[in-house]
Amino acid sequence: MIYDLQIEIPYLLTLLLVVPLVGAVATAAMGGKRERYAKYVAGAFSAATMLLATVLLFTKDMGVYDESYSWIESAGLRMSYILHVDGLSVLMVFLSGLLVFLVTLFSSREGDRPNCFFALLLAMEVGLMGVYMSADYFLFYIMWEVTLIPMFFMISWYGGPRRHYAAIKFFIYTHVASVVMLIGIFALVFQSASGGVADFSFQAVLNGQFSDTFQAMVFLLLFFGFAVKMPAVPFHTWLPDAHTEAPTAGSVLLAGVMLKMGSYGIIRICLEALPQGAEHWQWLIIATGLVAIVYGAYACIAQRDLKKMVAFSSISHMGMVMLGIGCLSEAGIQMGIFQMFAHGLITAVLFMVCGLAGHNIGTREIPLLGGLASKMPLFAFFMMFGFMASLGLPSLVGFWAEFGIIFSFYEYASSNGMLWLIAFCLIALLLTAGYYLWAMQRTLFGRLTSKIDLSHVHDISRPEAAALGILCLLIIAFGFWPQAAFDFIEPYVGSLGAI
Amino acid sequence: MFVEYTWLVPLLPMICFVAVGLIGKRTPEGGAYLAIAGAAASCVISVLVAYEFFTSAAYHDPGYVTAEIEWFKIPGGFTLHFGYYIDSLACLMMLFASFISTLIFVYSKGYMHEQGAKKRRYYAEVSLFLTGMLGLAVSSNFLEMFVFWEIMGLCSYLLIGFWSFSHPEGDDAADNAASAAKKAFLVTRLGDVCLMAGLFVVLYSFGSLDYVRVFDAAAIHAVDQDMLVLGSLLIFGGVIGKSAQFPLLDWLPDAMAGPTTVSALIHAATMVKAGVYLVARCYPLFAQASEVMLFVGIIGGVTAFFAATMALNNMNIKRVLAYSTLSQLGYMFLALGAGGYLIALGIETGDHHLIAAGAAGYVAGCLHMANHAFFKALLFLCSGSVIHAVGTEDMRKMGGLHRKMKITSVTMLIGSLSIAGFPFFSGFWSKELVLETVMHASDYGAEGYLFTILWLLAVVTAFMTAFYMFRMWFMTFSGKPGHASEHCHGESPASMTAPLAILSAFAIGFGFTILFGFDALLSIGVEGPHHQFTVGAGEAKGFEYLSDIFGSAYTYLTIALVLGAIGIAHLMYNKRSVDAGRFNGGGESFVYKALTKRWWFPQLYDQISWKLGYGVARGVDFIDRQVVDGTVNGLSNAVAGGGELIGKAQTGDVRSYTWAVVAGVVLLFALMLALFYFIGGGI
Amino acid sequence: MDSSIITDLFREFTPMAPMLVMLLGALVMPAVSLGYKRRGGVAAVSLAAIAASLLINAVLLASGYSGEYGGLFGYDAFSGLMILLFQSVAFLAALVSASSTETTRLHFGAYSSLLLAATAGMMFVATADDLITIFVGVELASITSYILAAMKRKDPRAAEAAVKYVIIGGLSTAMTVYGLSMLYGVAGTTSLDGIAASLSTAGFSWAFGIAVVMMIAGYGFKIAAVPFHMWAPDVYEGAATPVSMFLATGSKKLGIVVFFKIFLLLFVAGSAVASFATEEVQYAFAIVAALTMTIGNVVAIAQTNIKRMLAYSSIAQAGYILIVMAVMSEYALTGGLFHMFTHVFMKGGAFLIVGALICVGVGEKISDYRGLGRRAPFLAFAMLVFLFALAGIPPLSGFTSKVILFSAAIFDGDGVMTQWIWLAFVAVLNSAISLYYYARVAKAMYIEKGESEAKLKVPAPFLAAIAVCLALTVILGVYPQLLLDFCADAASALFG
Amino acid sequence: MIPIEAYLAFAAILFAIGAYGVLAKNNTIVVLMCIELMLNAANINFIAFAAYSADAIGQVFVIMTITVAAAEVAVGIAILLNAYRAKGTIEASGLKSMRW
Repeated sequence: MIYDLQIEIPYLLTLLLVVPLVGAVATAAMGGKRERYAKYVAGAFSAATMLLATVLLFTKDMGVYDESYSWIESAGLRMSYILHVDGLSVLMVFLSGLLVFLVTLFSSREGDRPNCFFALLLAMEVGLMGVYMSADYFLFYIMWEVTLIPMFFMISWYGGPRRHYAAIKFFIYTHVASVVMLIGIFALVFQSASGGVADFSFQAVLNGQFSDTFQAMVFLLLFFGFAVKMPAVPFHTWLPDAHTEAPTAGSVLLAGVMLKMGSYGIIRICLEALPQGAEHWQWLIIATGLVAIVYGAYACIAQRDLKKMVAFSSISHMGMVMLGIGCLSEAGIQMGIFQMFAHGLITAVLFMVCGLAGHNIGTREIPLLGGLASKMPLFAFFMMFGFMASLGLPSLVGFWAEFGIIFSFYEYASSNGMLWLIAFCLIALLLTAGYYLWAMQRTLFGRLTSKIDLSHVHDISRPEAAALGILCLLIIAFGFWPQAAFDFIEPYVGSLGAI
Repeated sequence: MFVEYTWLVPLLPMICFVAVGLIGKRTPEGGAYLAIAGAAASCVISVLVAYEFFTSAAYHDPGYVTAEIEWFKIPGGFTLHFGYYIDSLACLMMLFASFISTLIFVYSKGYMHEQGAKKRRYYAEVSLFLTGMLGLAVSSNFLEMFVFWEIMGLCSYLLIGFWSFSHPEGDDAADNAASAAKKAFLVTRLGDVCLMAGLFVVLYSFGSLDYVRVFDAAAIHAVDQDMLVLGSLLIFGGVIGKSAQFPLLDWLPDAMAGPTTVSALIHAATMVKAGVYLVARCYPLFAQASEVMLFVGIIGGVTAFFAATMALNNMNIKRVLAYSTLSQLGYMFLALGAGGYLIALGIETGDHHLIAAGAAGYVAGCLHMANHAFFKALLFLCSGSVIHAVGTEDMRKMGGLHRKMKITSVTMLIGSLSIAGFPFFSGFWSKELVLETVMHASDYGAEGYLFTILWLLAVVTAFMTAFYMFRMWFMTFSGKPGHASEHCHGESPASMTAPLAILSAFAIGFGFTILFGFDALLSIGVEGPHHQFTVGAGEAKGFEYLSDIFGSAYTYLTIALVLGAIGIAHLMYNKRSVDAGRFNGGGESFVYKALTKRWWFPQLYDQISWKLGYGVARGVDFIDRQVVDGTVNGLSNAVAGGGELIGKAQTGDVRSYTWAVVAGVVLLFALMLALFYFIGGGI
Repeated sequence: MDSSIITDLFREFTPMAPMLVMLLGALVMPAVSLGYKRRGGVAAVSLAAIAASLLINAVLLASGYSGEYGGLFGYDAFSGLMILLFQSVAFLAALVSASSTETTRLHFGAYSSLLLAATAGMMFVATADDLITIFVGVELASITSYILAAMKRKDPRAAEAAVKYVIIGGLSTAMTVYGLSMLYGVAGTTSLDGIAASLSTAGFSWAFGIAVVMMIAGYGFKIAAVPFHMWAPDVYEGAATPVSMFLATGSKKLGIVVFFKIFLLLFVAGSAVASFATEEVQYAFAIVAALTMTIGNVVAIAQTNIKRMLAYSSIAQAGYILIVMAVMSEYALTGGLFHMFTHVFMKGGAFLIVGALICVGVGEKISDYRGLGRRAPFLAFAMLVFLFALAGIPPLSGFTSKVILFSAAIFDGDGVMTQWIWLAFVAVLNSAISLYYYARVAKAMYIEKGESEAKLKVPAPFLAAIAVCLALTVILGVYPQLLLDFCADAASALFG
Repeated sequence: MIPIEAYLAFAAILFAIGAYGVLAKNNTIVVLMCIELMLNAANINFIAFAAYSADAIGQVFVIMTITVAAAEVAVGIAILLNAYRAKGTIEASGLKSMRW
């Protein structure tokens, strides 16, 4: 294991929460005349967080890490401050740290109240890190909701013309889902209570005994909560709106790591705590995944807004994650997790590129664009790279995930005599190539558009190119050596085993 | 000692790709020398590897040599590897791909000289393209092969769309190129998706994708035969896409939108050959079932015929060549299909002779692939030379170029003779072998009669091939100069003509290798449930082929047809004593229209993709906006509207409040009564 | 802690000590107002009275004192905690009243006196062990608050609000008394313990059913439970904002305390008897709770006046607390008590901000709050926190208390699933709906641009009160244990 | 002896009459008077129960109620006066500036 460097930093996980939190406060304080320097402060803190998150990869036991303190113990409740990182979360933590740093770098041109902007980014990072690291339902839920608020403000302050509608819709819709999930969490925690004490820690719930009916019922509650976040069709409509209106940085984080909270939750909570429930509803998970894959791909074709198209593609690709999980096999779950990571990297590139289109050209309407490759070669390169990675070009990271997921699904379908279901995946792969290529044909290639004024259009700036470049390198690196990620995921999936 | 360095073969072009991409701007000719050096080095290593493989007795026993490292694992006991697998087929591919590519790169230096800053992109992309092909050739397993397969797909997309923006000939041409590139990628993607499904079948059935583990008698026995057929057909689906076979043949003519050198690469050395390679590679799987091979043969025969018809009246010099490629690829599949059919029957019945006859088909297919690589590269480069000189692709504007471009015209004539199957040119040998195998196949099995039909199609195709090739040659080089020809300033530079000369030599001579042991080198293990046999097995038939070919009356028939076709072309387009318009009803006849409209394939594709793609997408989008999102918005509006409605009850008049209180009390009473009734705990 | 100082001083009156101090303050207040020309002095004295009372209560509560007086009043962990709640409300109200431009200037002494008296009334109810003391305490609080509602300068809306308040209040009193008379008739005694004892042998009767319905209606008015809620938006809108705050956070809790006292005591004590219709009453409460929270939230969406919106939100919050009455478990009561406290600070804080802004000329319309994020950053931020806390966004106090309250609807303390899970669903969905109108205010404050950009400077007492609320809203969210143990003790004290 | 049901019925009727007045009357002073009627209905109940069970507490309660009622009416009338001064009317229909 090339990663096993045995680095140890005390309170590493807590630091991952505290550093961005302090950063958020410090950045927010850079108001008024100092706001020019806000980005440097934010950059420093996000870089520090990213470094810590990277260090986590090199710690003992492949990133498995624990911190635990008692928090509330009263009225028959026990909530604890437990942070835990394992193979499932370590990549997500790394991804969160990476993407926040990169969007900070990417957004360095932000001129409207930059202190608030970057503070919101860092605040979001706190929530994201918290979700992926907490091992206590109370803490988990808190962090889960904490991510909403910065995103709400991010969209409503820095968003597009329909930002109010989109922000409120995002906020309410996902909140409704969370509260339903909360009920599921209550059910889990209190059902597993022993000795009159309801312990909110993951471990306590794992020790609980649940009947099959209970598992099936509670699974649905939790699954709904997570499915909205992912988002699964038909609970997805908040996403295209949120993405279309959100600023680039917001979209990147939303698609890159926030959607993964849903799939993370399904694995971490639904599968770990409710294995029988998962088995009972396996058809539902698979159906949801399949529908999302095909529906999302089809919806992409009809979109005129580049960003909305990418948003729908996220739905399709997260459907892949769902499908992988739905196989309930080690391979499926491992590849699902890998797809979460892969999609995080790729979609970040896509949203950055779409954001650049909106920012540099002034419109993201595909019919208005055309021939941009001659005007903005670097932009064209990154866009093409992102699209190719997203449509699953072999040797890039997305392909392995999709290959693995569809193969696991093949195993499932084959052993259940439903091989024809594979056709849906294959159709979706084709459609994916279709909408990306069509979009490229209409935006990058062909005649240079005369529908918009291109005289002030300039290519990508250095920080933006740097952010995109780093992502592209990672996409290639993990594409050539997916085992580097599998090394983390495998032990976790192995421990999940029983399914 | 060289075989261990096989991995350098695809790696060197890869390094060139990176190097050209990063520093190409700073080197002369935008990285041309780097790319040429990379390709040449690959070629040299290929030669060394092949030499060692063919000469060293150590490799003869299993017929292959492989080495691999663990790449990654999929839980459930699936380990995927990365490595090389060298056998005679891989050597053949590796050799002609790297060799021809080197020549094409050299040629490009002259051809692309005026492209300025775009050169860097060009050389980077062709290097990557070559990586794809060489990697594909030496891959040790299906998945690795698939990776290179797709890299090649990407490169073809990029190169076909090389002029998809700021096209020197204007915006329409750019739009065209963009559309062609998309079409090429999407159609091949359709095949790739099938191929991927095939890989799933293989991986699931065999538990591995490594060639050594899949092409193993014991493993093949253990697998469910239905799944084997399914997997084979799906893999062949990928081939249909990549090699532009019927019915996915439409993208290749459009792909002419790229630079001519790219066409040469795609048609001769790489891309479309990958399909043929894959079928040849998967022979052990395919040949387990005669229906699979029959299918391969039918697709090949039909493609050969259809593509040839479309070339008959085309006026674009590159498109004619493109159709000829399709047609020749059809021959290859026909040969492989017929040979495989015989082998499959042989395996079923245990008849050694059938297997030996089938082996001839395999050899014929591979030989035709190699021959075609040389003469098609030659033809495309010649046409490039012409286009370079006259600045148009329309043959009607050419003519009389023979005097101005001597080398080009002669080499092109050699290429045309070779492809037409003129006796003793290399194309002749392989084509005759193909026809012979097909003829042979028609004698066996329940579906043998189908091969009779295919044979007829193939012979007619041979006739048409000779006709349209010479039509093209005459229209271009003989007769009166067209008005584009007048701009011609003479022969192309040496960097372009030198590769032409080298390729002509191969176009003439490579076919003779069949007499000197080509069939012996090309051996492949085919194993079946009842019988195991190794084709080739190192025993060359050598000059027996001469008696085989010239001992058959059919050979003379085809020779006569070819000569006749050349004669007709001469009369119609050189002497102009026969008016070509007589045969097409002045452009009004059904057949003529069908040919110009490419048998309506493009319209069909457009309609299907539009309806199934965009049409459905619009429906989904409508549902998404109106139904799914409509429900969400409707719910929220209902809540807000309900709030307003209930709020209206608050009239401000205190009496309405007292009413509410009293009504509340009454309702509470009613509620309590109801509860008592339903719960029944009470009084 | 040792409570001997207080027990020595008050001897057998110790259970009533905090109220007595408060009452004393109320009585001397008119005299004090003669001495001070300015409101500040009067306010200081009333604050001192409240502080003294608070101190006494704190000592008693912390020392775990319990005692009773003549079977009429009893001090235990529950009543101590509730007294603390009422005192906190009174403290916040008294702190800001003097600096508010809405409250009366001329009659400030009377105003302060009434405020203290109303608080004293509430505190009496918290300790009351007898129907008579409950009744008198409630009326003391009610009648004084009618007047408080009317005491607003230059606003005819206050006069109108007071009329509505007094009429609906009177009607409710009549119903309550009628119900109490029935209860008395059934049980033959007014002592709560006595009633419980006699009912557990007598079982259920029609007369008792009438009593239950009448009491739900009568005290439902105090809580503003649907459909007895309609006065609340008008009164909260019309009254001076400090008074609105006092009513929304204090007076409402009074009704709930009565519910806890009477119903929990009766039904939990009586549920041992098979014929006792506990389940029916629980269902009735569950339906009332569901209606209350739903209608409160849904109508709040349609409001444009922020005080009315907060009023409806208070109605909804009362609905959440009524879950306790449906579930009737000790764990639920713990959650309910905790939520009552968190509600004081988050809703109180929100009202205080509205009041503070009125003082500096910002209107009551939500649209008047546009651009507040720049004009008054602290107030806007505090408002955001309060509203998000009300919506139940973690890690604020509203979330933590809702977690306990709602989970109580799903499970009783022993981890057995209850039949009230549907109520929890209604509650969480409502909680989500409520986010809509809270977010609208947030949007107005932070996202929309206002006409004016001028910075706002609000009176210092308001700032202090808001800061206290803000601090407690956050602290009780992240470290609920601070109060949760007391709530658990109080719940077990009530359940005995 | 008159059965207790008679008292209770009388009180109920009285209560209903009061409630009717509260619901129907536009003049808020009349409404206040009707509320008094309802309170007195409750008082009758108390007295009746007290008498039949020979328990003095009921009578104590009645005294309390009467006191409270007096206070409430006093306050009520004052509030109405205040309203009259502010709005020029004490009709319920005239006091509806706050609604919805």
